[in-house]
Amino acid sequence: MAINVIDETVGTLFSEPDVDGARRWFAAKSRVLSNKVMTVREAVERFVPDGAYLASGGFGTVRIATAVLHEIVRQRKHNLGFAGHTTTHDFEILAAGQCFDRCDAAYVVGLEVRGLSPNARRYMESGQVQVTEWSNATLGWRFKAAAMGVPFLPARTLLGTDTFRHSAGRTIECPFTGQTLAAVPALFPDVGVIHVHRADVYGNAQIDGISVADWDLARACKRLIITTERIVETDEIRRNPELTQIPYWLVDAVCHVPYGSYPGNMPYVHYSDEAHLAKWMEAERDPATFAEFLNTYIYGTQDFEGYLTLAAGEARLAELCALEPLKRTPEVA
Amino acid sequence: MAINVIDETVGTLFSEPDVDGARRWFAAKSRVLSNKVMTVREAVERFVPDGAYLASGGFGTVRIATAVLHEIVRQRKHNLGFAGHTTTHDFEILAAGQCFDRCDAAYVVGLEVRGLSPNARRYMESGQVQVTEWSNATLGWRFKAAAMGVPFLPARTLLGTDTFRHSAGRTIECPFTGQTLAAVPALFPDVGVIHVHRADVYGNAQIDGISVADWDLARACKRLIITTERIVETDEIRRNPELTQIPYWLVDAVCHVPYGSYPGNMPYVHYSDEAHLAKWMEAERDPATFAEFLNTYIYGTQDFEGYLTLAAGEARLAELCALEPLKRTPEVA
Amino acid sequence: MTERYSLMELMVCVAARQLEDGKTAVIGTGMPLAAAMLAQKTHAPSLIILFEAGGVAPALERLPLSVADSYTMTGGLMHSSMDEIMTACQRGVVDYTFLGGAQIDCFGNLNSTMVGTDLQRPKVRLPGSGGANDLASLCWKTLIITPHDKRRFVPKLDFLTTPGYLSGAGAREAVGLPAGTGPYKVISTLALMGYDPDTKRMRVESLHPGVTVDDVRANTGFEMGFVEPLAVTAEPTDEELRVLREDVDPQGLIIGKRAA
Amino acid sequence: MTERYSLMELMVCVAARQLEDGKTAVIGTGMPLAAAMLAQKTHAPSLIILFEAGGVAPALERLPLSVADSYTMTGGLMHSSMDEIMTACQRGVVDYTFLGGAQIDCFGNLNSTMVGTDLQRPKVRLPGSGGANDLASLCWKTLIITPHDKRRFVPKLDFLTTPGYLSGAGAREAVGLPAGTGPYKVISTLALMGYDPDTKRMRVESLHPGVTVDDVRANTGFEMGFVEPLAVTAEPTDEELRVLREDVDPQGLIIGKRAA
Repeated sequence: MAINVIDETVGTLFSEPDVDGARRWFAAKSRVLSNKVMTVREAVERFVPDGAYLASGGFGTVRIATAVLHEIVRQRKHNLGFAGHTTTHDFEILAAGQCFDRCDAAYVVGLEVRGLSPNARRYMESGQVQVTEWSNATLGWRFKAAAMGVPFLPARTLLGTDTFRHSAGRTIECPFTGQTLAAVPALFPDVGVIHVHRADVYGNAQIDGISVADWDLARACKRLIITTERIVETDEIRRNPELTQIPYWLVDAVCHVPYGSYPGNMPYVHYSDEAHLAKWMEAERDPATFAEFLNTYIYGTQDFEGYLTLAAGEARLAELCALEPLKRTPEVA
Repeated sequence: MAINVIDETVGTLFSEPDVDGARRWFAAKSRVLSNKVMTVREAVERFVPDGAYLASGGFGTVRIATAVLHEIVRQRKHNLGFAGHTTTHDFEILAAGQCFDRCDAAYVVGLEVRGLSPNARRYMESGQVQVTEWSNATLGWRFKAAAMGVPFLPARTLLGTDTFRHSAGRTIECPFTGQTLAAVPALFPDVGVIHVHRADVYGNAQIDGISVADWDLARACKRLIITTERIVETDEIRRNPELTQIPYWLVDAVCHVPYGSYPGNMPYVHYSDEAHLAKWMEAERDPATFAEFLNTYIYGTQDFEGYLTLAAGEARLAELCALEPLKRTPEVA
Repeated sequence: MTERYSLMELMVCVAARQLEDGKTAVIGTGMPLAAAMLAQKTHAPSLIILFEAGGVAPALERLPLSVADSYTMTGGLMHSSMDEIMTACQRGVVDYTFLGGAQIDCFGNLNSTMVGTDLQRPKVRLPGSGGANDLASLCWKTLIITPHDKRRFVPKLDFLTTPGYLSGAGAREAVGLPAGTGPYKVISTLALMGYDPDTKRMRVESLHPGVTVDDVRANTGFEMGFVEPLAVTAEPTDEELRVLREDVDPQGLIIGKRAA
Repeated sequence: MTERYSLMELMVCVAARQLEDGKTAVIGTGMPLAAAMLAQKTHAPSLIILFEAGGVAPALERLPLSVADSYTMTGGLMHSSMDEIMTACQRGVVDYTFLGGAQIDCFGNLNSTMVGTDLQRPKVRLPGSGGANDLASLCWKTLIITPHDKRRFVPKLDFLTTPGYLSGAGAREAVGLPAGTGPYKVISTLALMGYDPDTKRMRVESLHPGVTVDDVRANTGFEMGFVEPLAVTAEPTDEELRVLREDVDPQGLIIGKRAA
């Protein structure tokens, strides 16, 4: 029987697992305690140059840094690389702006049970985006390899599939057991964006609830933009050090963005705005309608606050807070 | 110039990185929700057979499972393997009982600033213990490899040293960059012992403060004995899921042992009893004196409670609680 | 089909019965989660539900819309990460996973990446693996729930996203996937299927009430096996239906709304 | 030496001066930590102190007795793990580490494993690497603090536990250790030493007050280099001494108790 042992993969490696180069970068990055609060506009201007490789934290419609993603579209950033690690609404936003032209895809164009984004599909079917395939675990472990400072990690998944053939992984033989393993290369994004529950002005940041891949992502990125529901005193961070996921020396920008995951869900704060997410999907069916939609909501708004007012408004935000099932316990207040 | 490139290591691998064997073990391990509360004596009788490979959580004199270590000595367990991952007082106890005859050593015989254990040194110099050398990071990453279910992890440390030569690691060439890396094999201990702040009767366990290597250790061990300061309702675990480090299906025994890290430090509960630790070291200078010391404190006591009464007593425990600098905040009460 | 239950309800009930008590399962949203919740509320109260984004054993109040959303965490035992869940799978701790897919072949391999021939310019771009490749590689038993037609049950996948038995017996082990893992059951709109233990090819174990062998053949693009004697899928019990409608999916998100 | 300060106090002050502000350091207990605390309280208020067991940037109240004890966590920014600290080092985020050792050679290699020739039956068993091998492999700059005598400054180590420059220039990179890392300074009871940038051999940069070149030679088992012109180590300032005695180590755990 012919067995599908894949020794060569054909995917493009968009970012080299250059751990020594990354070490030099991290060595040069300032660890001085300084106030990094700035507007989202300034953060994107300073830290998201055209052509950069971008990674987005959270999980597609949950705890995403919507304000930064919008601003990337608003500033018409282009030729970005993008890590599609369970990207759903975040992918939809950047695809709307045609901001990226290469993508490491683990989960793209879909919005889970909500269906597929018509516009993101069109963009990915157009030939304008070069794609390399991964799985959620292996793309996450690429961040982990980077966070650990090693050029690759071994894994027991991907093997034998077209996903692997179209990845940029390799097979290796275990030096101890001789078994075949998949090796996935470290991924150091040029810039990452993560939305958190609270951060101080220096960038010490805490996340309530599951962290998805953000622990590793925060450590893998060369630059890191944090948006936060609340800016708090450092003392508040120090009172609950178990909750700290991101120490300040990883962070380049701290942006105060309440409801910053809207229309996504922000655990412990508000649930997702399914009506507005459906409105995006609906508008996307027709390109002309969608262009108008984007003109209204993104290009026509000054900033995320403008978008929030237009798309939701105070009453709707209050509803979404009421819909949130995780009530913040006094312990994490 | 002759450069010390070490291609062959001479250390003995005491435990194979057999990930498929470990998978079968974990598959067969029950995940039924059952009450696992038992005495330390019963836990050691059931889960620490002679010859087993043992790993001890915490950090030597901080959050160690003293009661289990004593009981292993008391039951005169022998021919154990032992993972010396920053083992200090825990090493001292097991060396006192001559319980192990092979050791993966990263940090042994010392008690940090307190000096070296005379008895542990004698035991390690006697030729009775076969030793393989590692560093703290690489021995920890051996647990991590096991926890991740992969047979090895790559690392950039150990290389070029006698520590590496006397390890059971290997050098490998990175499949992406071609650079030389150290590969460290997964370590699945037969049994692990970890002391925690609170656990429910099923074994869901929470640790306050740093976790050292216990997250990975708990996942690497085939059997896991938990000792806990408090047994709590599962609802208390569910109220602060950020603090949970060990889910119940990893756990085989839950033993209620207040002050279970004594004479070590239990962060947020009590500081270490330096006077009693010094008493151990002092008694160890002379083998006959030490034999008497052990007869009094370990072999002559029924259990850890007996030891605690003899060595400390209520007044001394109250003092140690008063000496503890981390006051439990209401958040983690 | 009678009016006592819908096809969706039948499928969820059949799916639920495949899940043993006291086991672990990484479950996605939609029908698989409805099945797992039904199992928990009937014969498998200690079934441990894990979500690939990091949620661990929540006291599920209702069906989440995302495998990361707040409902995957309500009353959870641990707020973990994708790495924690995926490494648990890799270590051998997770018994079941439950997947869907746009195309499936006779060995239970799945395509959820694209329709067409050129990945760089596909006819239809689909989401890709997500966690599916990992979960089907690493969990012990993979269940699939899917509509049954020739567009889905194909002789050859456009893209092999997620491993079933690959090219047949021994193929998973040969490429390095963990031994003893693989496809377990397929619950379709027509039947409950398993796999021949020797050839690892798919075969029908029971036909849903009213479905014939010819119906299955007419809607399957590859040669489907049939066990003998061939059973009829047991209908949902009244109790299963009550729990499903009242406790699992009262809003009808999965099973649809029922006429009053 | 005058009576104004002790040798221990001089060493701690010299060590503290090597640590730049706004940098990260993984520090062990004892003199290295006293030095780091002194640096924080004088010229380097933003020096970030990490402990290998997982403590991150505590507001240090006093000297811990263990690198994992409660004093490494008081007011800390994050309760992490050894993995977090060691991977940060491996990623290139940590500037300094500060070690001791039973033996040191001319390339700054350290032995803390054993005295003797047979690891399985050593003459003297020492603790082993602990985190030292990792920290000296992965942090950018390694500082060493040690008494200075021929038993410690040896021509050949009994066991190379922790890498300095190994066999000289280029050797670390050749074995795969991260480029640009290595020994930085040695603070001994006699002198402050650095390394020749070309040969990577140890050389004295300044002699402590009252110490001669011959004193160093007589107490060093290998050929020690000397920079020219050779400086005298600056004495502790009154302010350094005050902070050290009053704020860093009021109990005299490291610097000893002073006569009243």
